[in-house]
Amino acid sequence: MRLLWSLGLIRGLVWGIVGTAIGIGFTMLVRMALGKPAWETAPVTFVAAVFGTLAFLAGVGAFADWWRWASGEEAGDPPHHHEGPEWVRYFNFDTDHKIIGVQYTITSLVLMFAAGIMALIMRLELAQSGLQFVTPEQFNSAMGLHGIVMIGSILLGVAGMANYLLPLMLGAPDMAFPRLNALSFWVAPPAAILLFLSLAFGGFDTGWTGYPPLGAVGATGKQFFYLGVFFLGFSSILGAINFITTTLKMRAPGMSMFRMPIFVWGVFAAAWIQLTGTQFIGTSFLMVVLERLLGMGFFDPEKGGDPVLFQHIFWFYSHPAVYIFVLPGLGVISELLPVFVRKPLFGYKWVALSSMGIATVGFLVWAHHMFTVGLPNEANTFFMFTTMLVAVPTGVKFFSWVATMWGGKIEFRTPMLFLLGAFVTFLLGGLTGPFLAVVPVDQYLHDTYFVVGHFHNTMFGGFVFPFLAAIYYWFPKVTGRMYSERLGKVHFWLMLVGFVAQTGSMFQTGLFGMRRRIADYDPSLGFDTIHLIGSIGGYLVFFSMLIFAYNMIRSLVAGEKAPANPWNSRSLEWLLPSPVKGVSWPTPPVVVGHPYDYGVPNATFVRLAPAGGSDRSSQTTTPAHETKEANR
Amino acid sequence: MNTLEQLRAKKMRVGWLVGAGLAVTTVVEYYIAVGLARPLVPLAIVALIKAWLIVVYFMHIKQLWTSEEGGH
Amino acid sequence: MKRHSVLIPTVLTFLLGIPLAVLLWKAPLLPPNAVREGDLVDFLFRLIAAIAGFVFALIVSFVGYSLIAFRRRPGDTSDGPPMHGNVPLEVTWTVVPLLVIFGVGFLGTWVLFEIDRPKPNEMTVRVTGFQFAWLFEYPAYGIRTNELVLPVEQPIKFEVTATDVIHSFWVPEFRMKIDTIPGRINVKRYTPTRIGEYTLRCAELCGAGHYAMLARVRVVSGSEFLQWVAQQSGAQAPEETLSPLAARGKELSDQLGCLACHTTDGSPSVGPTWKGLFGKEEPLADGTTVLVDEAYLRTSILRPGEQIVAGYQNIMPAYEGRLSDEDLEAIIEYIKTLK
Amino acid sequence: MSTHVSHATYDRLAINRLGLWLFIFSDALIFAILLITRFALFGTSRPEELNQALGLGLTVILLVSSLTAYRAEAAIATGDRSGLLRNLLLTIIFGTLFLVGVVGWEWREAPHLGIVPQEGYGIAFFSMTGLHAFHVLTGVLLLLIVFFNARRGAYGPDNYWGVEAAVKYWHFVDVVWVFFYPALYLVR
Repeated sequence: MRLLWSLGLIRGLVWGIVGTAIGIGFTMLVRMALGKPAWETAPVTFVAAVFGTLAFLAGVGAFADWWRWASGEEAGDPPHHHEGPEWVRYFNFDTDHKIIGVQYTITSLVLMFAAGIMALIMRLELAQSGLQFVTPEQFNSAMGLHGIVMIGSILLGVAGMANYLLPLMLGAPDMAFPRLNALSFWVAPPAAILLFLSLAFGGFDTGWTGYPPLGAVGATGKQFFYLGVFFLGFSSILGAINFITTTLKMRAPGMSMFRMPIFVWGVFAAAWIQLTGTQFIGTSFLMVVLERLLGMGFFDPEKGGDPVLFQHIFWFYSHPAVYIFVLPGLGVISELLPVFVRKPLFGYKWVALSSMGIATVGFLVWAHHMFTVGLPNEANTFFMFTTMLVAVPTGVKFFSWVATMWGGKIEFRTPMLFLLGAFVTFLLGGLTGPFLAVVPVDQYLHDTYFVVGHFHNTMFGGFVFPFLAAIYYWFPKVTGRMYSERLGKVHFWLMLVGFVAQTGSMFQTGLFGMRRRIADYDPSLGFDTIHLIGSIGGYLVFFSMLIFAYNMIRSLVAGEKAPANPWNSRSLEWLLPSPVKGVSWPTPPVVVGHPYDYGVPNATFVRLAPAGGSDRSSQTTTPAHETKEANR
Repeated sequence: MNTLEQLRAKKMRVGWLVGAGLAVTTVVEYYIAVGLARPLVPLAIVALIKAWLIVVYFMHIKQLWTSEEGGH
Repeated sequence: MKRHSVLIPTVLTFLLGIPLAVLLWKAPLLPPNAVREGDLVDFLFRLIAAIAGFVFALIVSFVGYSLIAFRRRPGDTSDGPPMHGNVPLEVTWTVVPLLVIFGVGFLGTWVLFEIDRPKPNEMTVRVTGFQFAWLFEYPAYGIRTNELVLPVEQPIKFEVTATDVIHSFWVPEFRMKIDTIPGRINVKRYTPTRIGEYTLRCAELCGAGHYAMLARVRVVSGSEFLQWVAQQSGAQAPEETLSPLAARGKELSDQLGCLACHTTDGSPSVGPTWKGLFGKEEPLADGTTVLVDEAYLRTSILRPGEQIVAGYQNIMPAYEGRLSDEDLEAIIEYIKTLK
Repeated sequence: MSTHVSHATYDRLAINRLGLWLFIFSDALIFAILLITRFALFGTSRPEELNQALGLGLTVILLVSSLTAYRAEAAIATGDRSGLLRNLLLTIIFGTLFLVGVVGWEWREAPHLGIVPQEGYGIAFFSMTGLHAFHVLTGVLLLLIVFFNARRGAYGPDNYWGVEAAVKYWHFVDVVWVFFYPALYLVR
């Protein structure tokens, strides 16, 4: 019992429930004092949810240090030692970036499975025309939840990788703001709970975009959806502050911006979008909630509002959001490719700057989601050109990868296979993009399954495959054990085949006029067989993820001990013992070279030069030499 | 201590000057709104000037790229 | 270090890319086009498909060749040659895509303005979307219907709007879609060129019944259209047998879209038919049965979710607050007459 | 950046400042969205019935509070603890006055002038002043915390990040009003 209470998660849940109850009571009292009926589901549950979330955070202990500061005590540095069993830390408010990174990643995977189950429900229903298993409302709720929970999962996955790796790769002791970091993780669980709670209040039939006027009326479940997304966004913004500050201010001596590992560039570019863009979705959803609760008609034409305004605000974030997911994912590809090809990353600066380029152009393209809204054609044309412009920096990345592979010594370990999977799917996603960028063609393809196929390819190629590659690649770093190579390869091939089958069916049906977001389709369109194939593909993907889960859990317990640097990587994090104990870099290393000098004789990236003069350098293939400034 | 006193006096002087600037611009702003038929652009310019005064002199945005001032 | 020639993958690119581009140019990837404006859209689509096909072949050739030629041989633990970059190459693959993009972009712009250009002697049709049906108005003829009938080779100007939430007007064979937004009127132009029957599908998620928000579209010859107009104008006049209240109910149930889902001749549809409905015992989804009387009809119209007839989905919008009492009575009166 | 070999002692203050500025920048975007909404929905029109005297008065109060906040920071930076306390207290009083003026006075008056919070100009007016008032409230709370910590003698000329952060946040709230005041009361 004491052990249970020592888990922050349990404390948070108990406090959360108490907080919710207090919130309900408080709202009802206020309502009675104002002379209104005490119970009305929408406002009461809204206030209760906010109270519950804050109480959850308080219960976890997120505010403890700040409370100490506010009441005039010295809070001191966040502690880096811990009493009791190690695993307890993972369920507590802990400021160690490595713990937080793992917390994020595990939560991300759990959510990914939950959202995957929603996808299975949809694929089951779509396998055959006619309504067999669910009602249209249930289908729509499953669809919306699949979308938003996957987005949440991806955000957490990005944060997980970034948190674990940034200080290790930059040679920093921890993130810039460890407490804020822990807080931004702990906002996510209650947000996820709120999203799923929407099911208990009638679900939400708007899809993850939550467009008003549809979003402004109907079941209370929609409010939980909006609130959950708002909190997720909050978590994301706080995380971004940490990523940017850490990257700018906590680099090891000698590490200039252009000596940073390329993955850090991806996270850095994405963090700027998180910091600026996320306010837009948060505020747009807040405005819909205000419309629902107080009747403020921001988006109601009868009250002077405008439904199209919502779409502008919403997509100003929600298009760049795609790059929040994809840029770190592409960063993983650029980071791992040189390791498995044994060659320097081709055109490092171009690849690094293309991330910033994508992030910048990404803010100018939002209205390509609105080509059918009836904007003036001058505006449509502008957004058509800006949208296609994204292809240029993306192409630079792609061609650079091809050139990196050219002439190398490619080793087909599991992470490399996932990189190739990312290649194929991201290529398909990228090449289907221009169809949707050109206005007249988009006006045909908009809101069809072609779009669904397109973004699933970009998401899998830009995030899911790289994310899995990253998990396999850094699994030995995090756990000190190796995963099963054989199961990893089975996972990869099943997933690739299943995914291609599934999105292939999406492209095919979409071109022939299958609309998005429908529970049932006309049997006369002749889609039954191809949808069945797609459904089988979808189930295959899920099954392969079960193999992945088994592999991870089994290897964690019984995997063989990992060597110090299983991939012969030159990167900083492999200079530390696996798993890393305590403060990541109590003394920062000194960077003297370039991170990707594979095959360069005598190249040195960093020196670990504490007192004593026994330099350990990051040379991988050539024996340790007296250090020499790399000539680049 | 003497230098601290001098520094304080200097800082206070800057404060009064910026405060006076804000007062003047606010008056100007009000009369622009009263006097002009389409005051949008002048108002925007005045607002930007006011924001610039506060951000530069009150919020010390320069600390972000120079580390000399206020190194406490 | 052996220098590998780019000859093989280059040849492979053309061997693979050209047939693929031709295939994608020619393949019937879209449903048959039925409007004049669609020709341009299809041309653009095919052009992009061909370019994409070639680029696909390019990347796949080079990656595929690399995977085979540059795989690590057993026992080899050395690193590859340290190539750090090549500025002319980087500039090339920045500039060439940029040029392609501008080319496609200008074509796209031209097509966009071309298909939206007003044409002489257009016929205006007003479209209203609401949960979950469509209403079409022909101002020139004073007709309101739930079925869209269009004369072939006649330029049509659609003025679309919605009353409740956002919908989207889309006939796949007409290519372009346009959102119908409450408080706004959007315009889209089509010239049907192919006689036939099509389906209008709502393309913007609009609630539970979104998937079933369809309407029949017929493109007919000019003479047939005039015939239809004459017929409709006759049908609009209230039938003599109906009381004024029931006639008003008939008119309302047409305007409100009831008849999009409920038939009056006994044939099955999205919702239960109205023919012989009044006074009937209906089995409900929860296993009970209910006598269809005035009270039941009233609840079912105002709050449809409360009692669902077995075998049907709860997709009807609640009309509570949208119907006056008199209108509600008129509709019920009309249902009563359908014996 | 040169490769100087040293045990990097991170400049905590610079890190804190960057973090705070990033937060302020992000937060400012919420207000930018509301500003955009206001102009997108209503153009430059505004109702004639707004209480101009009250609007001007509130603006002056907030600007003066910014000056006192600046003086508080300048005082502690040069070791004047009593000046810090005095100016913090003044800032808190002005901030509270502003809150009372907006929520207690203007909001009660506005509906009588034909602005209902649910439609028309009221949508913009109440959401903008409401969100701003929420920030003023949090700013006052922060300043109160700092005030009580300062009374305990927590800050000195070498150690006043708490004061600096709260004061920066307060200035930010002021900057927002610099844009909101003309957008709500003055444009035509």
